[in-house]
Amino acid sequence: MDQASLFSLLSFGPDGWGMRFVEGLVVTVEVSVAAYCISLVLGLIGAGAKLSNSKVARGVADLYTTLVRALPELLLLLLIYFSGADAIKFILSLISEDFDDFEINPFAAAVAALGFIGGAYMTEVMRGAILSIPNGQIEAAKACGMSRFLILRRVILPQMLRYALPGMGNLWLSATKDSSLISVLGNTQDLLFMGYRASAVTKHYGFFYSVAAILFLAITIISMIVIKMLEARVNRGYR
Amino acid sequence: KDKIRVGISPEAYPPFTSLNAKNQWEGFEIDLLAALCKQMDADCKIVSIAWDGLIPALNGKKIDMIFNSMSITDERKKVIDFSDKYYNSPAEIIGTKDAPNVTVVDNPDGKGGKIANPADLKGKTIGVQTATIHADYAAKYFKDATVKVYDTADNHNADLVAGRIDYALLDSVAADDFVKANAAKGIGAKLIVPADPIFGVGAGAGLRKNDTKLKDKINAAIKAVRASGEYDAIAKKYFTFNIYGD
Amino acid sequence: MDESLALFIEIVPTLLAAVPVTLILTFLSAIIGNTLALPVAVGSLSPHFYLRYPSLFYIFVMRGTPLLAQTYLIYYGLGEFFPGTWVQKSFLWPYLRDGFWYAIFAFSLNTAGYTGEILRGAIMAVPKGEIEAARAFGFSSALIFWRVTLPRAIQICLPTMTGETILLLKATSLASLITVWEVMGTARQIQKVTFRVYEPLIAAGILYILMVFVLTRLMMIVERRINRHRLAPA
Amino acid sequence: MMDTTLKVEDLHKKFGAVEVLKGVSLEARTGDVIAMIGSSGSGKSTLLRCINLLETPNSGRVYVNGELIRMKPLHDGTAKPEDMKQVERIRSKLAMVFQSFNLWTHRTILENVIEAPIHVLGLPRKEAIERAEILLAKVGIAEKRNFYPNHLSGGQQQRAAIARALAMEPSVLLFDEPTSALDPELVGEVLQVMRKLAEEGRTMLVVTHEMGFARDVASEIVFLHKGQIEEKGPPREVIGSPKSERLKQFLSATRH
Amino acid sequence: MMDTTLKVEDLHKKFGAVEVLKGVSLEARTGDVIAMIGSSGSGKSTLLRCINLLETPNSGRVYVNGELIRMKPLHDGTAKPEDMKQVERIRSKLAMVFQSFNLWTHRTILENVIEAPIHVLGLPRKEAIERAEILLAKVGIAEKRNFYPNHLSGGQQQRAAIARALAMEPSVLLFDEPTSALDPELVGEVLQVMRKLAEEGRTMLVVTHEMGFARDVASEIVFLHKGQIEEKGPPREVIGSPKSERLKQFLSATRH
Ligand SMILES: Nc1ncnc2c1ncn2[C@@H]1O[C@H](COP(=O)(O)OP(=O)(O)OP(=O)(O)O)[C@@H](O)[C@H]1O
Ligand SMILES: Nc1ncnc2c1ncn2[C@@H]1O[C@H](COP(=O)(O)OP(=O)(O)OP(=O)(O)O)[C@@H](O)[C@H]1O
Ligand SMILES: [Mg+2]
Ligand SMILES: [Mg+2]
Repeated sequence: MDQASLFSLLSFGPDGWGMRFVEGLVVTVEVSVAAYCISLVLGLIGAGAKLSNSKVARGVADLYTTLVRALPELLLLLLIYFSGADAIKFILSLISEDFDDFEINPFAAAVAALGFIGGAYMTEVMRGAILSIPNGQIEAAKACGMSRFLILRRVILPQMLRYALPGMGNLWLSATKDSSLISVLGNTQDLLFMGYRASAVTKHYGFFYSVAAILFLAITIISMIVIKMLEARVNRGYR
Repeated sequence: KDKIRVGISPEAYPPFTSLNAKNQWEGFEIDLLAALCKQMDADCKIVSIAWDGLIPALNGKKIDMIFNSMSITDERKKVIDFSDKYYNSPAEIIGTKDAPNVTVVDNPDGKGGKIANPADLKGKTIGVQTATIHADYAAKYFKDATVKVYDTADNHNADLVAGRIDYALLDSVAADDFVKANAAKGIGAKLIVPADPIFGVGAGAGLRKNDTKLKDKINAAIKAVRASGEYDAIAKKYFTFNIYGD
Repeated sequence: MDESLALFIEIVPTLLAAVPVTLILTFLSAIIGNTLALPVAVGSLSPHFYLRYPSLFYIFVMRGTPLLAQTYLIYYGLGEFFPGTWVQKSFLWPYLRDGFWYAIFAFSLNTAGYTGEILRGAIMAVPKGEIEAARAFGFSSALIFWRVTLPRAIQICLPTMTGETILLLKATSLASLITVWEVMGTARQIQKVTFRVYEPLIAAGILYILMVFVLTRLMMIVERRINRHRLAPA
Repeated sequence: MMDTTLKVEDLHKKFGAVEVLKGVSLEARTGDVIAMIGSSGSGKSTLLRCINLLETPNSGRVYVNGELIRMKPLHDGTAKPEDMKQVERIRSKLAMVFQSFNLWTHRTILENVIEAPIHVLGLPRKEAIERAEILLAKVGIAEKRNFYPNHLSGGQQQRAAIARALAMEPSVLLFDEPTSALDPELVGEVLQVMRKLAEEGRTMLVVTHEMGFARDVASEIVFLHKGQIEEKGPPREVIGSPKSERLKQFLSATRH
Repeated sequence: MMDTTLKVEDLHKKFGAVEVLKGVSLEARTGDVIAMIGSSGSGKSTLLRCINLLETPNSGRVYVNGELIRMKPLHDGTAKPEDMKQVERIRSKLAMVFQSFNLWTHRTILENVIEAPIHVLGLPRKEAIERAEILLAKVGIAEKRNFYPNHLSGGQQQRAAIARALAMEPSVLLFDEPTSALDPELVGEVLQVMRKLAEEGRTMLVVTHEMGFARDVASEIVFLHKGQIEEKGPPREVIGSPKSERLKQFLSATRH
């Protein structure tokens, strides 16, 4: 098969895979953005808990990071989607009968599972970053009478970013790749999966894997530009 | 009209199932499924779920049936139910150009069956796909060969071309496609493996346990399309041999 | 329920047998990958464009493409070059046939990219004054790196690096793609044979928890050691 | 009791096994300027840090404006504040200049100064900036307002830290060697500023090695030695006729 | 020329558009103690940092022991050292005490002091430790040898930084306000140590606000003002009969 017909396979016409890859790209971006946002929130809470004085909070957070990071992603995803739905259904049925046909949306389940998993890694990234902030910076805020939340918002978060950005960037890029798990829940296929699908149908493995890889690289380029901009911002005043 | 949600993995398995660039399902099983549904007077909707999600989705009642070339085995019957077989293609050994053809010998169990000759494969490396009847067959009979287990048939095919393995044992339908495409690289058919109990009875539709209603209906439908000749008409579109087996 | 339990008992030995594979894959790749990460990180911060751009590009490609694709390309991609060449006759062939070394290769390269980025950030975050102090005493650049920058950078990024190692431990499951059957791959093999979805995953999960538990506790000890300056004196 | 702005009773602080403060008591009425002197490592910084609970004392009581900071003893012999809200409220009335400045490195000098007034006191931004600019001009670094701390000289950083503390208009000021990085000229100017604050009636606790300031401005001098108050009293007495041997020795050094 | 240990010629340094050093020249013969005074922000620290190339000067020459530190002008108007090996060799003869100490936080005080002697000078560990312990005792923090810097008081950190510099037995010592965090008693002691170093014939360049030290120990006083040397000469002349208006004003402040 010559070059031209290979690319015609990728056209946006009715027989081309172009549109499919665009769909895959959109799914990947949607799932990873949503999941990443959840993991940011969980990571912050987790890091806060791990650094808190409360033994209980530390224990729970420790359990969270150890268990969730250890368990296979697929297991968590299936548990949340299939058993989670049953559990919620059961709880709802105690309240009322109306929820009998309650269903978890596959998208929501995938996002919840991936966000939940990402949060465990994020917790550690943020914990490390917070520990790296010179103590005096936080003490100065305390001495002004700032509340814990205010210190978090005005001192810890901006300074932490300086230390956390590389790890957070890694997690974001991993998240874009993990979003392929969503195809397990049905009817939605991300970029990576679209790569398999197209290659298995056409038997042009190299070509379609490369297409998927190039699209991932495109996501990466954009991400890295954004990260670089953030990095320049959080490093103002340090050089 | 009954509604039946049928789970099929979008991981393509041509010529049985594949989801094409237009997001349309095509292949032997798709055509057969359409015929069966018409026979049952049911409204079938295909749900694409990656392999890992099919069984949980069936048991979680997100789908009612799996129609995805699932080989019927006793082990699997403990978990889900199967319809009667709707096809049973033979296994085939293919190999590189340096690898000699494989002969057939009597099965040493003395029950009168024939098997691929293990002596021919002695010291060779043979690739199979994990968790298939082919893997079971290789494990049972090719004790003197190195059996290398792959994630997918595509992968052992790629390694066959690379020369990392000498033979591969796989479904004859997939084997024929592959041999045709790679004849130039010296890949050739070496043996159509004789039938054996390990190969089981063939592929059936996966059903929830105790869903006897649907099971009865689908079994009846399979019988009907076989009898009416519709099955053969569909099969002829895809295969040059008897895909149903005997 | 009983059936589940029976299956559990049946598969645990099989999975246990695969634990060494997972551990060796993780351990070797972590060592090689983290070692490679050093030159990558240092290169990416170099003032010389001919060191900086290749390093940044390396980080970009490794983080930018799925590990799956990398593994696949390294194993099957190289495979495309083999047919009928001298390679098949060479003494290296036994290794080149074996997916194991490709897996180590792919995972190490990938780890070097991810850890390289983390180290790069951590190195940038080392307080300038401490590096200047070393400079002022006539430390050579290499000495500054080994005695001040690197220890301080590792202090800064250790928790993140532990996370990356756990990610690596789990990413080793991709080795099954190239015929190296480690814990997760074996569990999925069992899944496909038995059609039982949860039991093999849970059994594998338990083994992973044990491995991760040991790993994180070890890292905690390391972390506590290198963070002594934060603790109250004995 | 009513006009006792700051009162410290029997404060103890241990680091590990080492007792750094061994029962310190102190009282400052409104408008008092207490100069704390003492050799390096005697616990001066630790005492200031215990007063606004940056270190939690192992035992003892601190009153600010007559209000006791409530503490809860823990099993391991340490204590912790009972009500963080209370602590935060009190801290906003206690401004501190740190020995190592601790300016926020991610904010410019101006941002450092307006940060707490806006977010803790709730001052409108415009007003905070006005106030900040006056203060920055007062300590002579108005033209550096948009610099980041890392780009300032030592003395400039110290002055920024002083401006940051003053911007809170606190009722009690805790100064930890506020002139250590300044040249003699600036020392004079900053002490002038502090003198004015004293006249305005603000209470101050100043760790200092400037005997001139201690003599001229302080209403009381406290000599801390090995975690205990060895001697205290009006400047004239303490400097003029020290009683303890240690203090005599310490003071003799300042004159050579 | 032979016994000129340190010579600085026409040094210029810009930060962005701001010229902080505007042509500074300086010469110190072996055993000289130069005291540098000047107001905050006048460029004192920057000058020290340019001498050992922590900041690269935009132009100018630095000689150490008669050896020129070779510089390469760049297109953008800055310069960079031509031979890093040379710079490192020269730096190992120039020890520095930083205004902000810059102790290595991941090493104990003892480790801070032995680090450079072992790894730069190649001293055997045992010997380095012996030397370090003597120095730590000399500055009075021997009992803190196994503490990490974060657990020391300001004055203790400063003394550790001094010990660290002395451990290099350098031929030129650059001190940036080495007594700023010390109490008067310790100031006396540390100045005593420095006086002894001067007698041993070591060359020193000391940024200081201690006029007493400048007067008694310095062989020359340099008054830096806005990036230029406004006046220099023997202490008696400079302090006794200052010529420039700026210096007169500056000195008057030290006496009030
Ligand atoms: N976090 C800590 N852990 C252990 N010891 C500490 C800690 N902080 C201070 N110390 C010790 O407590 C003692 C008192 O320290 P502090 O900082 O209060 O002294 P200081 O009077 O302020 O001295 P200086 O004038 O040098 O600043 C010192 O010996 C110091 O080593
Ligand atoms: N990295 C930098 N970027 C921009 N400006 C700087 C930087 N470092 C110093 N400056 C400016 O250069 C001037 C001189 O600073 P320097 O630190 O040399 O002063 P100094 O004489 O040591 O003062 P002090 O006695 O307060 O320490 C100051 O105005 C300072 O703001
Ligand atoms: Mg102090
Ligand atoms: Mg300075």
